[in-house]
Parts: sequence; C-alpha cells; structure tokens
Amino acid sequence: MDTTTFIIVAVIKIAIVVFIMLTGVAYTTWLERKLVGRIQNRWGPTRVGPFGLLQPLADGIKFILKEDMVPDSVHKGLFILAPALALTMSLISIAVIPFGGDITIAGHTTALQISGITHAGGGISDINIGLLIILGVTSIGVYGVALAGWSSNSKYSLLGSLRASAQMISYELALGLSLVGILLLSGTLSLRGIVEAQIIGSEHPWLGFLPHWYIFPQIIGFFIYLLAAFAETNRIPFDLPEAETELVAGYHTEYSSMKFAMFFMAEYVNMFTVACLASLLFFGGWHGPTIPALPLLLQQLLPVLWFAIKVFFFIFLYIWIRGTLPRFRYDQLMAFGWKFLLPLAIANIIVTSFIVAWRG
Amino acid sequence: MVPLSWYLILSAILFSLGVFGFLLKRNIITIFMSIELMLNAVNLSFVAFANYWNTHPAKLASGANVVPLSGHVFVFFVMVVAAAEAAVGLAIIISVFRTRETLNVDQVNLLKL
Amino acid sequence: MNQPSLNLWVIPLLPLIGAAINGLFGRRFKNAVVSTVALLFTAASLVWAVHAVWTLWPGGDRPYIETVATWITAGSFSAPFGFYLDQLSMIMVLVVTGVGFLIHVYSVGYMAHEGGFYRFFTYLNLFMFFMLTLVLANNYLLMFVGWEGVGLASYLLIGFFFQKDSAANAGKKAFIVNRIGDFGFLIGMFLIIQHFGTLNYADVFGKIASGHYTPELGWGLFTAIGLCLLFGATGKSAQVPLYVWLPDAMEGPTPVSALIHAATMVTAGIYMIARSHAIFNLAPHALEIVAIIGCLTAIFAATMGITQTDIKRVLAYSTISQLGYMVLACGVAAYAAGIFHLMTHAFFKALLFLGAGSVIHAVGGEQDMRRMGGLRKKIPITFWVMTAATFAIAGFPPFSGFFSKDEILGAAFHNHFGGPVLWVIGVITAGLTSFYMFRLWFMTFFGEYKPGAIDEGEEAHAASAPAHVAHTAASHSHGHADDEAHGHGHVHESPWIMLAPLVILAVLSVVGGWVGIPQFMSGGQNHFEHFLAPVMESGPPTSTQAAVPVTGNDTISTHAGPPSEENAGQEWLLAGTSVAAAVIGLFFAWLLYFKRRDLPGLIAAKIHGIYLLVLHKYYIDEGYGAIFVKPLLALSTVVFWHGVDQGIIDGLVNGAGSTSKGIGNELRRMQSGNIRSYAAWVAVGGAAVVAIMIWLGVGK
Amino acid sequence: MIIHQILFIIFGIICVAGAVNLLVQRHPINSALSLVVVMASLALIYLLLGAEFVAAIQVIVYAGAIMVLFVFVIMLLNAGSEERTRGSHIAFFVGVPGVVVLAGTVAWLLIHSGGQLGSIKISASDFGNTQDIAHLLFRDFLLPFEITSVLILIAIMGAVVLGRKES
Repeated sequence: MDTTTFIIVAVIKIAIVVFIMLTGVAYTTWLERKLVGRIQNRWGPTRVGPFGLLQPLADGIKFILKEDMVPDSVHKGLFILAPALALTMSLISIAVIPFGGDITIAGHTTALQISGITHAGGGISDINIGLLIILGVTSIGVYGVALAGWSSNSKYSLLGSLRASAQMISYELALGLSLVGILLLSGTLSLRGIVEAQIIGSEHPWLGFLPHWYIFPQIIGFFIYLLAAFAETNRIPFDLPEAETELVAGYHTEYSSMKFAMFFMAEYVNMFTVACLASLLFFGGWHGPTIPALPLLLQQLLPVLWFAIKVFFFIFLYIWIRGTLPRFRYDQLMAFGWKFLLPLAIANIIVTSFIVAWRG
Repeated sequence: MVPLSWYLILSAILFSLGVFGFLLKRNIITIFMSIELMLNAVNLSFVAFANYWNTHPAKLASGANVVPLSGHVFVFFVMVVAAAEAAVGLAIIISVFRTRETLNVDQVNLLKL
Repeated sequence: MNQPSLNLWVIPLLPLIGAAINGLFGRRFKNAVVSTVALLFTAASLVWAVHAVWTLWPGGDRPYIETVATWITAGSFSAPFGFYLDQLSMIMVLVVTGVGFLIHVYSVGYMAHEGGFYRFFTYLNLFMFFMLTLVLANNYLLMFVGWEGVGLASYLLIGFFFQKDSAANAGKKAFIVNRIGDFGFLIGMFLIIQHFGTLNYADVFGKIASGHYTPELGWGLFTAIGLCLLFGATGKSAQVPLYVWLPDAMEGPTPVSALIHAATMVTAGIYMIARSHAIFNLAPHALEIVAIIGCLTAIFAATMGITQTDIKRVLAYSTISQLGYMVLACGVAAYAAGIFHLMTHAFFKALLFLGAGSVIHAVGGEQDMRRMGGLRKKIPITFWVMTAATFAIAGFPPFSGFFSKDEILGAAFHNHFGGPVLWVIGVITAGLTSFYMFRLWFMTFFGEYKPGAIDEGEEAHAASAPAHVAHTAASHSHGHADDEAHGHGHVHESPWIMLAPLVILAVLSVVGGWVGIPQFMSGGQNHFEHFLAPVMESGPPTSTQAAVPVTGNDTISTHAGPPSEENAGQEWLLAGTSVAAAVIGLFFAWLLYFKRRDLPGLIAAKIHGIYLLVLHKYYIDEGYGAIFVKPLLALSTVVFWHGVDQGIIDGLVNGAGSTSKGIGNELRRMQSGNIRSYAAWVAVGGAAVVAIMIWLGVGK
Repeated sequence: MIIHQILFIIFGIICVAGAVNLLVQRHPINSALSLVVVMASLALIYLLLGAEFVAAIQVIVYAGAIMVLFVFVIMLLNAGSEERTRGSHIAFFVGVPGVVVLAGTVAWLLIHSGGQLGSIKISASDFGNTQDIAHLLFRDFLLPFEITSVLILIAIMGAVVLGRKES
C-alpha cells in the first residue's frame, strides 16, 4: 500500500468514524433524556419528530445559531482553546480503538480501525501502545476542563475546574492500575492484540461455556475501571466539577452555544471511549458468535454489531446510574479514590501477577 | 536519516532556553518549568543516543557492550525524578506563597546573611 | 640445627599483658588482685626465660634468632620483630627477669600503703616489657624501641609521686637528658644503616666478620658509629657528661630505684656497647674514649658520693660510679668483665637499694643518714643483708663484687692505652667506694638512733651553702616523708614479703661472683668469661689481630686475654692492691664515722672549698644550667616562642583565619539571597566545566 | 526518508517555538501551556525515533501529570502576571554571558564535529518497544527502579508534610 492510498483510506475512515461517533453522541443525548425521563416517570422529548427522534438535530441547530458569547475579563485565548482542546482530545482517543477485524470493499481490504494497517499478506497490525495512547490523550484532556474554569475568571468555574483536575489526576491512577491486570494476562498494550488474545483464548472456553473474556479473571479490575472511568468522565455519581447545586454548572458556567456544545460532545465522546475500552478489554471486543452462512461483507460487519451492542450496554449503564445514584461529597470522592480504589488496584495487580507467574 | 547532531542541537537549544528561563524569569513557577524544560532537553539526547547506539554498536571502555535501550530507561528515571521533584517543589512553592504571599523570587530572598 | 621454637616473644609479651590488665582494669581491682596479676606475669616471664635459656644451654644453636613478624620494610631495608638469644642476652634476660621478679615481690610490701598501687605495677610491668624487648631484640631498631620504652617507664616511675614538683621535674629531667643521649644512638643507627644497609645484629656483625672492614679502611666510620653509640650509652647509663639525671631519679619509689636505676635500665648502655663490641673493636679511638669516660665517671661519682647524706643519693652516685667501671671495662675491651660486673652489680646494688628502702621503711620515710644510726639491733635482717651488699660492693673477697671488679682492674692494667693510669684511677675509685659505702653502713647501723638530729656538719653546711642548693638537698631528704609516712616513731623491721627478696639477693651478692673466679685463683678457667667468649669473639679476631702490627701501638687488643702462668704473680699483686684499697676505705670510714665522729666536720672545715665543691657535685648541674639550659631557654623564649611560634606559626594560623574571614566578608556579598544570581554562578560554573572539558579534549 | 527530516524539522520548530514562548510569556499559565506544547512535540519526536513507550509516558507523566500539577498550582495560587522587578544584576551580567558561552561552545562542538557522528537510521525493528524496556527495567535496573520507588514515596511524604496547614 503506497502512501497516497494510505492517506486516502485513512481520511475516509476518519470521516466515517467521526460522523458515526458524532451521530452516536447526538442520539445518546436523546437516549439519555428518554431513559432518565422514564426512570423519573416522565416522557422525555417527544415533540420533535416521532418519539422526539429529531430532538438532537434541533439541539444542534440551536447551539450553532445561538450567539457565541465571550464574557469580558476572561482570558480570551484560553477561553476559546479550552473546549476545542477537550473535544479534540476525546476524539483522538477514537483513533486507536478497533471496531472489528478487517473489511473488504471493492477489493480493498482495510482494518476497521483508524490507526490499523492491513498487511498485504493478511493480518492486521495496529499501534503497539494503543492503550497508553488512550491514557495519555485522556490525561491531556484534563487541560480542557482545567483551562476552561480558569480562563472564565469566575469563582464557580475555577472551583469546578480545580475539582475536575484534582479528581481526574487522582482517578487516572486507579484507572491505569486497574488495567495492568489485563496487560499481565494478555502481554500486550495493543488493543487489537488484547481482543485477539481473548478471541483465541475462547477456543477453550472457561468451564466449557464461558467465553475467554477478561471480565472473569479481572472482575475486581473491571469494577475499579468502571468506577474510575465514571470519575474520569465526570459523570454521576462523580460529577462534582459541574455540580449544578453547588457550582451552578462548574467549569462551563460561562460557556454558551457551540463552545458549550463542544464540552458536551467531549463528555459524551469520552463516555463512548470509556465504553469502547471496557468492551475491548473486559468483554472480548467484537468477539461474538459468527454466522458463516452470511456474505463476506456482512460476515465482516457482524463483529462490529457485537461490539456496538456491548458499547450500548455500557452507555445504557451510564445513563441508568445517572438516573439512580446521588452525588458524592468531595472529600468522600477523594478518600474513595485514594484510600480504596488505589490500594485495591494495587492488590489486584499483586494477586494477578502472582497467579500469572505461578502459571508460568 | 536524520543526523544525530540535529537532535543534539535541538537538545542544546532547549537546554539553553531552559537556562535562560531560569536566569531571567521572576516567577518561581516559571523558573521551575524552566528546570523541567532542561530535563526534557536532556531526555531528548538520551533517546537520540539510544537509537544511535542501536545502529552503531559500540563497546564501553570496560569491554561491555553498550545497551542502547538503557537510554530509554534513563529517560524513565529522569521522569520519575522530575515527578518527585515537581511534587515536592510545588508543595514548597505553595508553602512559600502561604507565608510570603508572592511568587516573585526577587522578593523571596531571605536566604542570605 | 633443628630445634623447637622457643617463642621468645612470649617473654616480653607476658609483662605487657600484665601491664595491660592492670592499666585498663586495675583501678577497680583490689591491691591483692593487682599484685597477683603483676607478679604472675612477671613470674611467668621469668619461667619462660629460664626455660628458653635451659633449652639452649647444652650447646644449642646460638645465637638463636627468631623472627616473629615483619615490622618495617623500606626498599632493601627491613627491620623485623625479631628476637635474639645468645650468651649475652641470656645473662641479661635472666638478670632482668630474676631481679625484676624479686623487686616486684618486694614492691608488694613496700608499696602496700601508697596510692596508685595499680599504676605502679602497671608501669613496672611495662618497664619489664620494654627492658626485655631491649635485651632480646635482634636488631638495633627494636632495641631502640625497648630503649625508648624503658626511658618512658623510667620517666613515669620517677614521676610516680607526680603531686610533688621535685618528682615531676626529676622525671622530666631524666627524660630530656636521655633524649639527648638517644640522639647519639639514633645517629649511630643511621650510620649503620647507611653503611651496612641493615640493623640486624647478625647481618651487621656478619658483614664485619667477613673482613671487608679493616681498621684503616673504615676506622673513621667505625669511630663515628662507636662515638655515637657511646653518646647514647652515656645518656642511658648515666655517664659523664649525661649522668646528671640519675641522682635526681631517686625521687621515684625505692623499688624503682633498685630495679630501673641500679640493676637493669641503666645497664642498657653497657649492654649496648657490649653488643656492639664488633664495631668498637674496629674503632680503637672510640674505645679509648669509652675507657676515659668510664674512668672519669667512676672516680667523679665516687668523690661526689662521699659527701652525700641522703641514703639513696649515696647509692645513686655509687651506681654511677659502678657503671663507670663497667664502661671502663668495655673501654679496655674486657666486655665479659663488664657484663660480669653488670650482673654482680645488679645483685648487690638492687640489694643495697632494697635494703635502703627497708631502712627508710623502718624509720618512717626518713632518708637522711644523719637522722639514722644504731639500727643494727632494731632491724637485724636488713642489717645483715646490707652488710653483705656493702662488702660485695666494696670488693672484699669472696663477695661477688671482688671478682668482677678485679677482672675489670686487671683488664685495665693490661690495656695498651694508658693501662696503668686507668688502673690507678680504678683502684682509687675502689678505695673511695669502700669508704663511702662503709660510711653509709656506719652512719645507718651503728651509733645512736637520733631521729630529728642534725649534726654540726649539716649546720656548717647549711650555714655556708647557698640557699638554693640547701633547698634542693632538703627537698630530697624530706622527699618521701609525705608519701611514705607510715608510722613515725617506732622503728620496725619490714614484713617478710620485703625481706625474702633481700635474703635471696644477699645470697646472690655473696656467691654471685663465684661463677667468674679468675684463672689465676682457681687454677681452672674463668667460667663466666669462657661462657661469654663465643659472643665476644664472634667479631673478627683474626683481622684485628692482623691489624695490630699495621696500626702500631695505638691499636687495641680485642681482649686482655687470659693471663699466662708467668703473669699469675702480677695478677695476685693487682688483686691484693684492690683489696688493700678496700680495706683502707673501710678503715677511714670506721675512723671518721665510728671512732671519731667529730673528725668529718673538722676536715670539712679545713678544706672548705673543696668540700663545698664536692658537696655541690662540682656545680655540674649549675654549670649545665648556665651553659645549656639558660641559653636554650632564652633562645626558645625569644626565637622559638616569641619569634617562630607566636610570630610565624601563630601568625600563619591567625593570618589564614583572618584572610579567610576577609575573603568571606567580601564573598558574602555574593550570597544575596537572590536565587537567580545563584543560578547565574551555577551557569558560569557549568560553562567553565564544559569549556575545560573541550579544551582538554575529554572523550577524544 | 526525507519525510523523517521534514517531520523532525516541523516538530523541532514547534519545540523551540514553545520553549521561546515559555520565556516570552509573562503569565505563568501561558508558559505552562507552552511547555506542554514542547513536551507534546518532544513526544512526537520520540515517536519518530521509534521510542513509543517513552513517547507515551512523556505524554502521560509529563504532559498529563506533572504539567497538570503545575497548572493546578497556578490556578490554586491564582498566580498573576510576572511583576517587573529590578532583577539580579548578576543574573544578567554574569549568568547570561555564561550561558551564551556554554551554548556557544556546545554549538561550536556540534557544528565542528557533529558530522562525524553520523545519522540515526530508524530501523524497521521494533527497537524501544515496551517489552524490551520492561525486561531492562525489571531485570538489569531492578535496584534503581526500587530505589526510585522509595524516592517517590519520600517525595509524597515530603509534599504532604509541606502542604499540610500548620494546626
């Protein structure tokens, strides 16, 4: 594959993925409003389109058309930079996430992953350190939140961003450490490699029927990951940075229209990233039943379906929890992160590494 | 095929800029950042040399082979030290600010006879 | 010859262990424990020494040399920790351990009531260690260690009653005067190293014996070495001109005077000269000077002894005089006679000192003979042993002193260099010795006991003598009154622990000379001389003998040699003369101090000038004070203290201080507290380092 | 591989620009963000060198943790723009020439003999992959690694002690 083709294919893939992702984000907001409405015993959006299905579109148009207000005495450059940074970083994460095997369109075979390359002789290689890149990009994402709050020159924003940066740094540790168990089991940092390790392992299912997903040996790691991921994405019950009852709207108090929308999208994209990661690392990614009778294209797309289902499950979980749990107090949040999750994650690593070492 | 000297020159430039920052900036946090810049400059030359020795196998004076990858390990250690330094240094800055209510190093000059 | 190792190193080490135990823990021990430890280790040393000598006796491989460890190695030069046992050191080691042990026993009784009991025995054991090192060393350097060590022990023991200024000063005096002599010894050793490249006896004497060094080839060198060694010996053995410390050394406890300043340490010089006889044999001029010095010392000290009234001082001058005899013997190349006299002297002089100690003990610390008298009845055992010793030292046959002294006088008479003159002086000295010893004897044991009495002589002397001299004498005579005050008034005999050594020594004083009965008397050979002969003739007799005709009259003979049958008559005559001298001395002593006790005062008045001269020891101390001490003191004060020490050294130190202070004061301005200026200096330093590295081409 | 050179030049210029901006900016938060830019582009240069692990931890540790800490502190202390104070004369008149000399000598050295060093070939092999570094780190450098962990622990305690308010 020459460089030109590579670039063309990559651009096409990026366009498709970003389109799907943003659409997904838009309809996640719809889903959230619907679900939370149902949980709270009300209807949610119903007016725009059937079942309110066009509501996201309306929201988007509203965001775009609203006046883009930049308050006085903000640090203008950073005020504008912050939402862009947040959205960019969340979108970059998607680049390394594999959605399936490879796909053949018009004689061209390519990986269902932006950063994946299909070799001429078959086989796909993706970036070696995919997981690390996601972690790194996530950690850069903190800047968006932090700078937004600080540049707003408002006390609520500042407090929100202080909380956000402290919270995200703290839970990043637990998040990273919760994944080490997976790394020990799979021996690779490549996301595709981790999924393939689960798929190959599933040829010998645990107890004869359980797929060889890492959720089973790493159940503790999974829950640590899940909790830390909720905190990383500033979702309930860890949504202190934007706790409206305390801080009006936290770090994005002063933001409106498209800049607010960017934060909004960044948050949902992050949710997607986290959900994708959870599916990939703990639930075998696109692993699922294969149906050999289908045509090749559909056969190749079937794993994407399984993957989408798993991701949807996590999105649903997010919304479900939002509708169910109250918010933590800030000291509880920090204590939980440092005094419970972090030691537990370390213990998990120690036990896992002993087992791995024992099994040779 | 990037000449090694390019990396070294970049490293030297960054290092010198770090030193200038240390000398010329007044804000203690910025001074601290200048130190980080110097550390990064050194890291760059570590990584560059690691690759260099990988393609130019060499021996140490003791006769042992140069382990090129140890350049990366050194970078790792530098980062660890930088992290520790940042933790303690920023804690010091906070306590200095608490008592002196300034971040200007020219006004934090009690360290004299 | 294969023989089992004798482990000679154990002999000196045992007393050192004793010293260490007593020195480190003695403060907490009871006196009984301290004395047990001290005696035990000394006795063990004695036993080991006897064992070693016994093993070698029946013709073992002598000299027996044993190297324990390497001590100093510098280039080709090396000095080991090595030990050397031949006939000479056998005699010395037996005398030292034997007499030393007896004196240890005596000390237990004598020092019983003194403070610092453990300290005393620590020092005493330490002395034994160094003395045994000295006599057993197989090289000059190790000998020098012992030499210095006994000097140290001597210093410590003289100043044992350090609360007393006179004792402390006497200690310092002994130490300093000894140092002057040591200087000579050191120079001598350096010369030996330079010319022989070694200090080991065996090597040095072996090289001499190999015959490369004939007198005319190396007489300058050997004379120089000999004179340097002699100078060392004059310090240690209290010879003219360095004898002045010994009388003052009587400030130490009496057992110390007996052990160190009579029997053992002061004979180290004699031992050293005898040990180095091979060198002296090749240096006839040095030998002449040895003879002159010995002779001078003998008569000089004898005259001074006549006027002393302090019982220990009389003995001190007597010691100097007898040491002079021994040096004279060495000077006439009669080393065996010198060593013989050394041995007998060790017996009777130790006995005399210990007896004097017993007397002092009996009269409650009094040392002035004029306050004694009539003690014969009160302390009979002391009297009898003192009598034996007095007769021995005076040279009455068959007491030991007679034989050894006769040997020396005979050898002196036959000497090529001024033989008859030396002999005459020796005989006069013998007469004087007899006189002052019997003076002591009569004054102490006969007449009336008169504590507190001062006779006319003393009054006359006190009236006419300069005040400061009187002060010295008085301070000595009352010396131990403070410290040794155990029971004034009642005169009592000493306990048996003190008397037993006295008796043993008395027996030795009587019979000790019989091992060396000269040939012309016994008809057989002189056993002592015969015993020592292999050592004393280990030099190159052939070459020296061959040298005699070459160098002519001035050359020495290595040894007076056993007199031939024809000379026996002459020998009898010489012996008779010395006995006659002794008898004359006895007669005058009886006359002056028993029969006509007023006479000494009259005579003193008659020849007042001479009397004062002698009483004040020829003003030697004052002369030294004027010639050496005062100028030195002035020089030290003006030049070294005020000039060098205060001006230059203090100036340098203070200057360094004030300079750094000044520089610091200026540099302090750099410490502005401004972090960025510090950083600037760091940057400059970094730039300098990099520039230097590039300049030096590091890594190229 | 001209593309490597081009990329290196691009990222190098970004690096230098960021570093210069760090000096020029008077507000610490701008300086901090400039430094983040420098670090990010350094991470990309590391990637160019094939040092993927180093690049990743450069981003995670440096940009993501240390610099966030800086920004956090700047925000916490509400640090304003740098005051214009009469600074240290020594820093200007001694330090700056010193650095100039330093930089000058190094530049001279590199220009003079840098050509002898040769170039870096980016080998196709996965030099610098995480596994190899892990092997080196946990075997050859195990003791230093453990010591640095102690160092980190001490730093944490020091930071806690320093940051605690006096009661």
